[in-house]
Order: sequence, then structure tokens, then C-alpha cells
Amino acid sequence: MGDPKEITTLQATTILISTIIGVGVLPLPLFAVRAGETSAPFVTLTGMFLAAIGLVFITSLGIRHPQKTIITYSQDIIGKWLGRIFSILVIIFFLILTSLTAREFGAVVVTGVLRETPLEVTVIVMLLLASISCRNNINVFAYIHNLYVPMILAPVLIVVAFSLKNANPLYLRPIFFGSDLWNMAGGMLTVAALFQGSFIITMIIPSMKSPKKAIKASFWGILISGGLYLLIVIATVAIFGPEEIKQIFWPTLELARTTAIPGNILQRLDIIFLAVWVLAVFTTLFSSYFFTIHSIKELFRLKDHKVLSYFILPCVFFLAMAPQNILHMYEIIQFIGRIGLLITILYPAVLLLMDFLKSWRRKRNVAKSS
Amino acid sequence: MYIGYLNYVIIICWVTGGLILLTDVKAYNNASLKKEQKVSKILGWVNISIGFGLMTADFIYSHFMW
Amino acid sequence: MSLLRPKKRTYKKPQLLTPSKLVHQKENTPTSSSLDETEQQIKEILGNNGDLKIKHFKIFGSFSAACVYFSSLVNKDSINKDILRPLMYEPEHLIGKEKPLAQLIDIILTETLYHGEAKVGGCLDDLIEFMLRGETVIIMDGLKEAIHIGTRKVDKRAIAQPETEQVILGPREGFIENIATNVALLRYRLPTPDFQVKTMKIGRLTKSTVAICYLKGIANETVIKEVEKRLSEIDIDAILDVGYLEQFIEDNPFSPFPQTQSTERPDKTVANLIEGRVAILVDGSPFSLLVPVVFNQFYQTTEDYSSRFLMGSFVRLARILALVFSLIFPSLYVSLISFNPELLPTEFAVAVAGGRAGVPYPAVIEVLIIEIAMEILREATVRLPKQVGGALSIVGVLVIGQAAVEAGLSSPITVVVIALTTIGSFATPTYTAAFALRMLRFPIMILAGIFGLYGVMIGIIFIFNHMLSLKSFGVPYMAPVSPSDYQGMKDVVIRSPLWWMPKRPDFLHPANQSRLTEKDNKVLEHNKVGNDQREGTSNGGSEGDHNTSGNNNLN
Amino acid sequence: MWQNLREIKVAMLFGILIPLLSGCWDSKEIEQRANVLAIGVDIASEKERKKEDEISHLSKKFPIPDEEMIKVTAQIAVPGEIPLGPQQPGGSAKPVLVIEVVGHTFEDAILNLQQEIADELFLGHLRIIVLSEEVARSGTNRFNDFLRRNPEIRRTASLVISKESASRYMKIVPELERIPSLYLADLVDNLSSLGKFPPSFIGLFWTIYSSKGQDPYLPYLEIKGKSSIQLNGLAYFHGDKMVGKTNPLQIGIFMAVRGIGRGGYGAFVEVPDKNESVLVRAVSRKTRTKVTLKNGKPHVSIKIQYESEIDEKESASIQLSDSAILEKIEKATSKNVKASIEKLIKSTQKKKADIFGFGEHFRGKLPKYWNKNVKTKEKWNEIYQNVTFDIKVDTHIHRVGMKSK
Repeated sequence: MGDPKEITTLQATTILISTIIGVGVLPLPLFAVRAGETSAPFVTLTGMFLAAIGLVFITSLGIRHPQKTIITYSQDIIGKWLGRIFSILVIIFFLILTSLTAREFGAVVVTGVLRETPLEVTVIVMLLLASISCRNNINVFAYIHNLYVPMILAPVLIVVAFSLKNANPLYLRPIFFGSDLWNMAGGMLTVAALFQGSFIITMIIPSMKSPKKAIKASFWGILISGGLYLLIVIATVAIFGPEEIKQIFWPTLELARTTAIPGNILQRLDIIFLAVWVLAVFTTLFSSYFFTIHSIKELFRLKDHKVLSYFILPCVFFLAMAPQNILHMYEIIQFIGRIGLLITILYPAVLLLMDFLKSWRRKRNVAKSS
Repeated sequence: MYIGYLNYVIIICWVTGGLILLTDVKAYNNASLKKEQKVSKILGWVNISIGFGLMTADFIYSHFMW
Repeated sequence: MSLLRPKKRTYKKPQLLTPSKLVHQKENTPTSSSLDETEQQIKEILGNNGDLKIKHFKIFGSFSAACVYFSSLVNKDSINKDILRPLMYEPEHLIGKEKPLAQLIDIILTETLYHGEAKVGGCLDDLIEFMLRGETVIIMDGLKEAIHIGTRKVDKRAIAQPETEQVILGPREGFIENIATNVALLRYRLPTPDFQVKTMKIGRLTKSTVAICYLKGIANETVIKEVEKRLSEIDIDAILDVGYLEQFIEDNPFSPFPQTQSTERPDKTVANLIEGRVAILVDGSPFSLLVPVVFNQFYQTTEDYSSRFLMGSFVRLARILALVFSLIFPSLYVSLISFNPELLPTEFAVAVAGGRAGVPYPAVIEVLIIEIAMEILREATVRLPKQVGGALSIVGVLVIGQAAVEAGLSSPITVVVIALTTIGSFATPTYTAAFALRMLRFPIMILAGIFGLYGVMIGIIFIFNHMLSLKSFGVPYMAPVSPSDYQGMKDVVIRSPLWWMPKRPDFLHPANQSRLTEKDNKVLEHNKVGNDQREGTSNGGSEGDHNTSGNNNLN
Repeated sequence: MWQNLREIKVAMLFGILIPLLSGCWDSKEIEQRANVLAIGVDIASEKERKKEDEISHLSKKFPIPDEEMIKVTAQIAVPGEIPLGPQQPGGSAKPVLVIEVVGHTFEDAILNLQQEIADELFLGHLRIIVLSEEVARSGTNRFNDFLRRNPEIRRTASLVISKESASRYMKIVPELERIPSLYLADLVDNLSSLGKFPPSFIGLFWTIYSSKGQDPYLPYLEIKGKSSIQLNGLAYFHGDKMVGKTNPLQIGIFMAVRGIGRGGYGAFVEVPDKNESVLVRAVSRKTRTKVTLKNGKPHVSIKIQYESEIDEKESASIQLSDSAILEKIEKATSKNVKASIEKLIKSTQKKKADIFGFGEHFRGKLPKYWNKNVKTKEKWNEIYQNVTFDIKVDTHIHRVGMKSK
């Protein structure tokens, strides 16, 4: 069932954007402000840069092995067994990431909108949606992302644009070093962890029409999603001020609550925002779910991933329900996020280095023999 | 440990296992992917048996150890 | 899905010797040279039919022959004047010439018969089939071969305005049941050798003629091959309408969305052929089936293109809005009323609460009841004769609506919402697509009843994902929106001016992409300049080579 | 063919799961919700305290002392009485229901309220919260927690301070609108679009309250006559406690210092040497606030540019025919404004209420000074008392109306 290589650069970009933008949008300003006070935008920017560096690593790795995903080429680079062990780590990490995304989503819905609905039900519905959608091939995966990206970007931009009326630029000053450096560095890591979805590019490259252009896709992907994150942080900080943000779980949602569309068509934007945000969460969840089953498929050299999409559902659900409450959940999310950075940035960096060394040695051998 | 959601897990295990056995096994057979068919059969039964395992564990826990 | 597949049962078939079996037995047996014997054989097979006519006569007064035909299927005038008369009266130029029996057929075909569709056939089963299609067979004593002449004449409807796809601007022609007329309607719009029609016969009993029409050099070859392949795999007793074929060749029969488009309009068919699609016609059906399709063409009409671009775009926007309305309006209402009343302006919310105060059911149930009533009403109105239909709709809408509100069965706003939804679903030009969305409205409503806006969102995502996973003959269903295609996007939400779309949409993978040529655009410019000059240029823009070929036959 | 069966599978999946989803947990019809449109909060009187029932806690076992009890008056829309569409005359029944309950905290009171109402209370349409001055002076913080946790509450709801007891506002029947609380809410909402009050809603109140370098302010209402309500000044806070109020004209001054562009107030200005006055109305303003350290002491220089309009003159003796007189009026206006600003700032300094947000300027523009010397809100309030000011006002009269003299 070899799918035709049909993913265009545009589709790859949209996949990156919609994968990155997810549940993280809601608590992002809180994380950034906790770390950097008024320089939250700066923290976001540095986090974005860190993520971009990691993305450059995996993209260039992918371009060097345009037929394979990280699961298969890691076995070429660091040996079969070592590669498999690390691949399993990657898979487990994304499994956890998937379940945490679903859980975080459920938590927001249950706290904010459907207060009587059991958490389990909201999470199950979302997971079902993702797992059923995952039974399509990778081209449909790309189409889905392609369609939803504008729908995700538009409402956020609208909310930000309408909210700026109440902004107070004083809250954004001082721009740099509003907090101590150590704190800011931690925040940078947390923000960078929000970009972990970009790891999906390793799965996309082998299915791209022209894998060489992946670097362009990565650049635009991180620029647009990072830009949106930055915009959200700037808007929330300018409107609420750092002190108020610290008191709010989901400042972005609060931003939508404070914003009213002129003309009083709808009294409140927050519900609409939440409804559209379901899309953003779905795409993120869909990506990590797809990545998980696709990687398992690659690891066990199966030809099709369909069966896995149902198989891992109970496991994901079980993990999603593990955190006790919101506070516990966010602690776990931050912890897993930091660990994830090792997997999504450090591990590819090492792989890239070894790959370079190998090819350099090979070249030298070739030069010697000739 | 908070296990109020265990019944959901059990039901999901059954449902997914059943779905795999009902749909994927047949589908892989039609597409003549022998290895996949075998794997899907195993995975389906694994899920169903996990469901039963959890149910008995839950039953034992709630009736005898609680 | 072994559960759903019926198990094959084997039982003994009763052996009844039907005429078709007799024909089958006679397959490839040449007709006997004896006239009586052949006649006997024909009578054995078709003798029960009252409309079978066998007329004996003598060709040129000397060779005994018989003319066999179904009186209900043939043009009797033609038989009398064009066949019997020249055969019975020996023409002048033949008088006195030697006419050996062996050359008789040759003489008849080349020198005597006035009819254009005369052929020689030898096998009995063939002859019978020809007769069943309305041809006249002439058997001659002493000859193994027979002549069959196309004299078919079946009454057909006049070409009229299509009932299902009305337009304000544009041609008024619609297909009729006769496939020859339908192909003629297409060919008259496409006088190019590239327009090709392949025919095949499908249906064991009906033996319906199926025509695959396409433009060679524009339509994608693989699509044509795929269409032929899927059609040739059909083995069914009867094809009565193009809809029968549709169910066999579509990619996903379980999807609520139509994956082929059927249209009654020749101009629409031609427009689609020119975009690179393939049209399938069936004898006996006034519809043509277009493949491959994408979703956006279901809300496009030919009128969009024949009207000016602002008008076309505006109307199309309204139609898209109606489409969205018909899908989610009731469920939005339900979720606003029972889940998030804080979204409504306070004054309105308080008023709505007042309106609903007497209604005993939750909003979901209320909306579902009214919706189902509306569906029944709609179906009833379609089936009723025109004279009664008007009365029924008045009764349905006015009386039931008013009475339901007054009886406290529903709130006035619900009636407004449902009415808007129903009207919205009528604004979609394609019946099948509108139907898909009408059906999907119900699951979304139920989801809205369970989860509110969140449920609506889930439903929409589910529908979108399904649509994105659909393919129609290899073309993604949501193209050109996703996977996005710049050329195609110009014709999705708005209908761009024709000169903005110099290329055919890429998602159909047409073999030839260019729609406008460089030269034509220049002619356009030239015309506009000519407007300014007003005088002096006697032949401003008319110098284009459109008319220089000289063949201005308007017949 | 085989992949086409997916839809059936999906349908089956949902079919199996439907027993799981047995219910519409959150579904609550709009008419089954008791829409609370407005809430008034007072300190409960001795008599009212007795009415408390043991609903959320057993009596005498609550850590908060009895004196702190509050009385909540809620205005609830009565569904049947507010007709859909154009109003028919002669609806004599009251469109809203006013209920009073007492409780220790806001949530406590709301729980008590729920006990008296059949339908579930719904706060999604809560448009205005009226706090009596008494309550505001004792601190608003204990209401905020409930209001912020509850996702139904609109962040754009209005919060106002009343001179009289808040319950009176709930009972007022205004002539202009059928639903009293909507009239009240519209009145407050329109204040800022008319330039009568800086933007003020509950979310903004919280934002200002939690930021370190400023103190919140709220509109201060007073009942005039039988049923008319008047904006009678600006209540300013020190922390969460109301500490004072201005007179209405000072609101304009406050808006000028705060840098809110839209002008709305007019004031009589005495024309120099004429002993007559004209009404000069501010159309728009532009403010620049500069913060510096003078000898280590915080210093603020404010520069305000007014664009004004003469609306009315008092008597015929003043001729508005040449621009010289306008210049004089401009100067006089500037002088008046400057004096008023100084007076207003003085009074807030005395109460340690930095409603102008100078602290934010220091925090944003002089972070080193702030981090070294201030850091906390309390510290800033202390420092604010001794901040020195340098005020410059510039008035430009651009329009005099349709009359030429």
C-alpha cells in the first residue's frame, strides 16, 4: 500500500502549523509570564528559536535520508538495536504527548463549557475522532491539515485584532529581562516544548513530492505558528498585564472573553473561540496520534497502520486519565515537555552529528581509495 | 489510586478489539496482506483480553480488597 | 464484514425454456436457406407476440421473400415506401438485366434499396436481436443471409426545459430519454473531432446503450480507462437509469455525499467535458453522469458562468451560505438555546426564554420533531400532483406552523429556524448534494443536543474529515480547497472573471491545460481599444479568426 | 471495495458507544434557567442576619465572623413576562423578580438564593453588579474570587458603586426600559462611549487591581428623585478597599491624566477681565506622561493637550469674534485644568490610591529603580504619597459652533 508521494511544500507547511498550534495556545501566556513577567514575548521568541534549531536538525536529517523516517534512518546511523531502543522512546513520548493533549483539552472543556459532562466522555469523543481519522493514508492526513489551518488562524487573529482596543503598551515594558535569567531560561524550555509537534516533519519528508523543499516548509511552519504564539502573548500581556495573567489559567481564553465584536452580534467570543479551538486541538491530537501509529508501523515493518489506530486507543485513554486534576496535569505536562526536548532536539542533534561524521569518513575513504 | 474511569477503559478495550477483529482482519485478508492480518488478529484479541483482565481485576479489587 | 454478507445459497433452478434461452441455443447458427424454415424458427421464438409481423412478398416479382418486423417499433411509412416499394417494383435500370440469386443481396443493397441503414446479417440470434431493436429483417428464399434495415421509430418526448435545473440566464435545452438525441445535443455544441463517444451495452435484459463521452486531448486518459473498466465490470439484468450506473462506479457507496454528478443539461455536460471530465449517458435516461467530481461543483450552476462575474460571485456566496445554513443552523440553535444562552444578546435571550416558556420538550426534541415534519411535508409535496401540491404546502406551512406555536408544541423561533434551514437546503442547485447535507443535519443535531457547540464542532470535523478522505476517480473530493490548487481556487468561493482563469483546473489532471490562449486575450484588448476609437476603424475587433472559416451554417 | 465499509464501522462504533453517552449532561433549556440580570450587594443589617439558614454550612461553625455578612439582592428575569418581538401595550405584570438573600460570602449567598428558586440560577447574563459604598469600603476582594472562578460570569459585566444601598437599585423601575437592570447596564455601558467615564468593566477592574503600579476606580452612582440614576463621581480604591470619591467634573480631569482620548465633560471657564464665563467642552485630549528620578525621588511630568469646543456662552457681553479672546479663554482653561489636576492628585496621594497608574510607568520605564526600591504594591502606595509632579496643560479651541459671535 505504498502511497504516492504527493505532499506538496504548502501542505507540509500547513501540517507543521496546525500541529504546533494546539492546546498550548491557552496556557501559553501564563507559562511565558510566569517565566519572564513583562518580557514574556521575549521568552516566547527565544523558545521559538530553540524550537527552530531543533526543527533545523530534524529537517536536515530528513533531507539527508529522503526515503526514510527517523524510525528507520536512526537504525542506519546508530545501529539497529540502539536505533530501535531510541525509536521506542520516541514512540512512547508521542504516545504520552497524545494522551496529555487529549486530557488537557478535556480539562479545558469540562472547566470552561460543559461543566456537568464527565471528563472521560469529552476525552473519549476527541480520541475517537482522532483515531477514526487516522485510518486514512498520509495524503488525506495532509489534506486535513491543509483545510483546517486557515480556520485555526483566522479566529485567533480576529480575537487579537478586536482585543487590541483595550491594550496598554505599558504592560509590555520592560521588554527584556523582566525577570531573572534562570527563570527565563526555564520558561524558554517550556515554550520550546510547545513546539514539539514539529517533530512530525520526520514523518512527512518521505511522502513529500520534493523532500529538498522541506527546509522551506519548516521555516514557514515555525514562522507562522511562532508568530501567532508571539501575537497571542503580546496581546494578552498588553491587555491584562503580567500580574493579572498569573491569576488566570487560560489567559488566551480570557482574552476572548474580554473581547466583544462591535455591533453586539454575539455577546461573548469565548465560546466561539473555544469551538474553533477544538479544531486546533483536533489537528494537534491527530498529528501526534498519527505519528505514533505510523512510527509503530515503521518500527515493526508493517505495511499498513490502520489496525494500530484502534489498538492504542485504550492505552492513550488510560494515560490521558492518569493525572488527578488540572494542577497535577500541568505539572506533568511541563515535566514531560522538558524531557521531550531531549528527544526532539538533542537526539536528532546527535544523530545529525553522527551522520555527518559517517558521511565525512566515507568521503575520506573514497578519496583515499581513489 | 483514582480508578473511576476503569469501566470506560474496559469498554473501550472491548470495542476497539471487536472492531479490529470485525473490520481490519477481513480488510487485510481482502488486500492479501498476510502479515498484517495475523498481527491485527493478535492485537484484536489482546485488546479484548485486556478488557476482561481489567474487569476481573476490578471485580476482585472492589469485592474482596476494598 | 462477514456478518453483513449474505451466505451463498445453492438451490435448483427450475428449467423453463424461455425465448431468450432458445435464442441462446441458436447462437451463431446461420439462418437456413429455406425461407419457410427460417420463418418457422422465428415464429418458434417470437410467435407469441401480437406485434410481430411477417409479410411475404416477391422481390422484383420473382424471388420470394419475407419481411419480418415488430409493428410497434418500426416506422411503417418507411417500410412501405423505402423498402417494400423498391423491392417489389423492379426499377427501370434493372429491367432486362440478369439477376442471379447469388448476387441478389448485392443488387438490392447497392442498386435498389432507398434506405441508408441496410446491412447484411447471417445469424439467427443476431437477426432476432435486430428485430427487437426495431429493425426490419428481410429473409429471402434460397439465401443464407438476410438483410436487416434500421427502421426503428419510437415516439420520444420533445426537447424541453429541464425541470430539475432551472436557470434564468442560459440555454433552455434539456436531455431527453433518447440517447441518440442526447448525443446529438452534445455533438452540436462540440463540433470537434476530439469529441469522442464510446458505446457499450450493459444490462442482460435491457441491453442499454451506454455512451462514454469525452474530449480526447483534454480528459485524462487514466480517468477514461478507469471509467471504462468500472463500467465493463458491471453485470446486472437491468439499467433503467443513469443512477443505476452511478451506484456501481462510485468510489464509496456508503458515503452520504454524491461522488458523481448527474445533470439534465447538455450545456452543463459540455462545460464539464471541456474542463476534462467524462460524461456517461444511458439510453432511456434524461441524465448524464459526470465524473470525476469535486465537492465545490455541487453548488455551481451554469448560470454562474453565463452571468457577469460580480453577479455570479454574489449568487454563489449566497448559495454557500445557504449550504452552511442547511447543515448547521438547527444544531447551532439547539446549542445556543440549551447550552450557551449567554452568547445571545441579553434582551433577545430573555425574550426567547419567554417564547419557549410553554414548550414541554427540550430544544433538541422540539427541533427534531419539526424537522421530521418538514421532511415529510417536503416529500409529500414532491410526490403530489401539481394542483394539489400548492394547497398542501399552504396547509403545511401556515396551518401546522401557526397551530404548532399556538398549541405550545414549538416556539416561534424554532419555526423560523427550521424554515430558514429548509429554504437553505433548496438553494443548493444539486439535488443529491443538498440531500447529503439534509441527512447529515440530523446527527449533528443529536451531537448538539449532547455536547452543545462542542458537539457541533465535532460533527463538522467528522464530516470534513470524511469529505477529505473521499476520492472520485482518483481526484480528491475537496480539491481544489484541500489539496489546494491556485487555479482551481479562483472558482470556489467566488466565480472569477473568465479571463482570470486561463488554465483548466489542475486537480482533474487534464491532458491539456490552457483554456485561453495568448492570442484570444489580445483580441479582447483590441476590441476594447476599438471602442475608444469609435470611427475610422471599420473592422475594429471583428478581424479575429473566429468566423473566417466561412462555415457559418446555422442549420 | 473493502475500505468503503468504514462508514458502517463508524456507525457501529457510535452505536456501541451511545449507551456510554447516555445523557445530555449540560443541556439546560434557556427557559429553565433563572437568568440573573443584576446583583446588588449590601452589608446585611442586624435584622437580616437572622434570616440566614443552614444551607452551605452549620451556623456558628464558619470562620468568617457574623459582622461580615452580606445581603445580596438579585434581579431575575421572569420568562413569560418579557414578550418576543415588539412590545404589546398593557403588560402590567412585573418583568423581573427581585429576591434578597443573606450570606457570609458571595457564593454562600448565591447558594441561599438557589434554595429559593426552582430553576437553576444562570449568571451568563449578569450584566451589572452594584456594590454599596459600605461594602466597597470594607473591601471587594472577597467577591472577586467567586466571580473569577465561575466561567459563566462575563468579564465585560459592569461593576459600580452606589451611594445608597444596592438593593434599592434592584427595585427601581425606570421609565425608559422595560427591564430595569438592562437600563442600568446600558446607562453604565454608555458612559464610556459618551466620554463621561473611562472604560470600566469588571475585567478591567481586576486587571488594574492585580497590577502593581496602579489602583482601581469605579463609577459612583446616586439615585436622584424617584427613579433616575446619576453618575455622581468616581470611586477610587486603595487595594481592594474604596477610600474616596471625586465629584463628577473631576472624572474629566482624571481621564485627562490617564490619557483617555475621548472627551465628554464641559466646564464653565471664566473669561479673563470679563467676569463672565463660557462653557468649554473637551473634544479630545492627548497626554504624555514622563517619569524621571529627581535626586533619587520619583518625579512625574505630565503634558496634556486639549482640543476643545465652545458650546455655550453665558451672556452677550462676550464677543467671540476674534481669535485673541479665544486665546485668552484657552489660557484660562489650561490654568483651571492644571489647578484641578493638582488638587485631584493631592487628594489621591493622601489616600494612597494611585488610580492614574503612575506606578506602571515607573515599573515599565525605570525597571532598575522599581526592582531596587519598590517591587510590591504596598511599597508603591507608600512611595506614591511623596511623588512630585510637574503638570503642563495646553488647550486649543478649534470650534465654536454654528454661531459666528
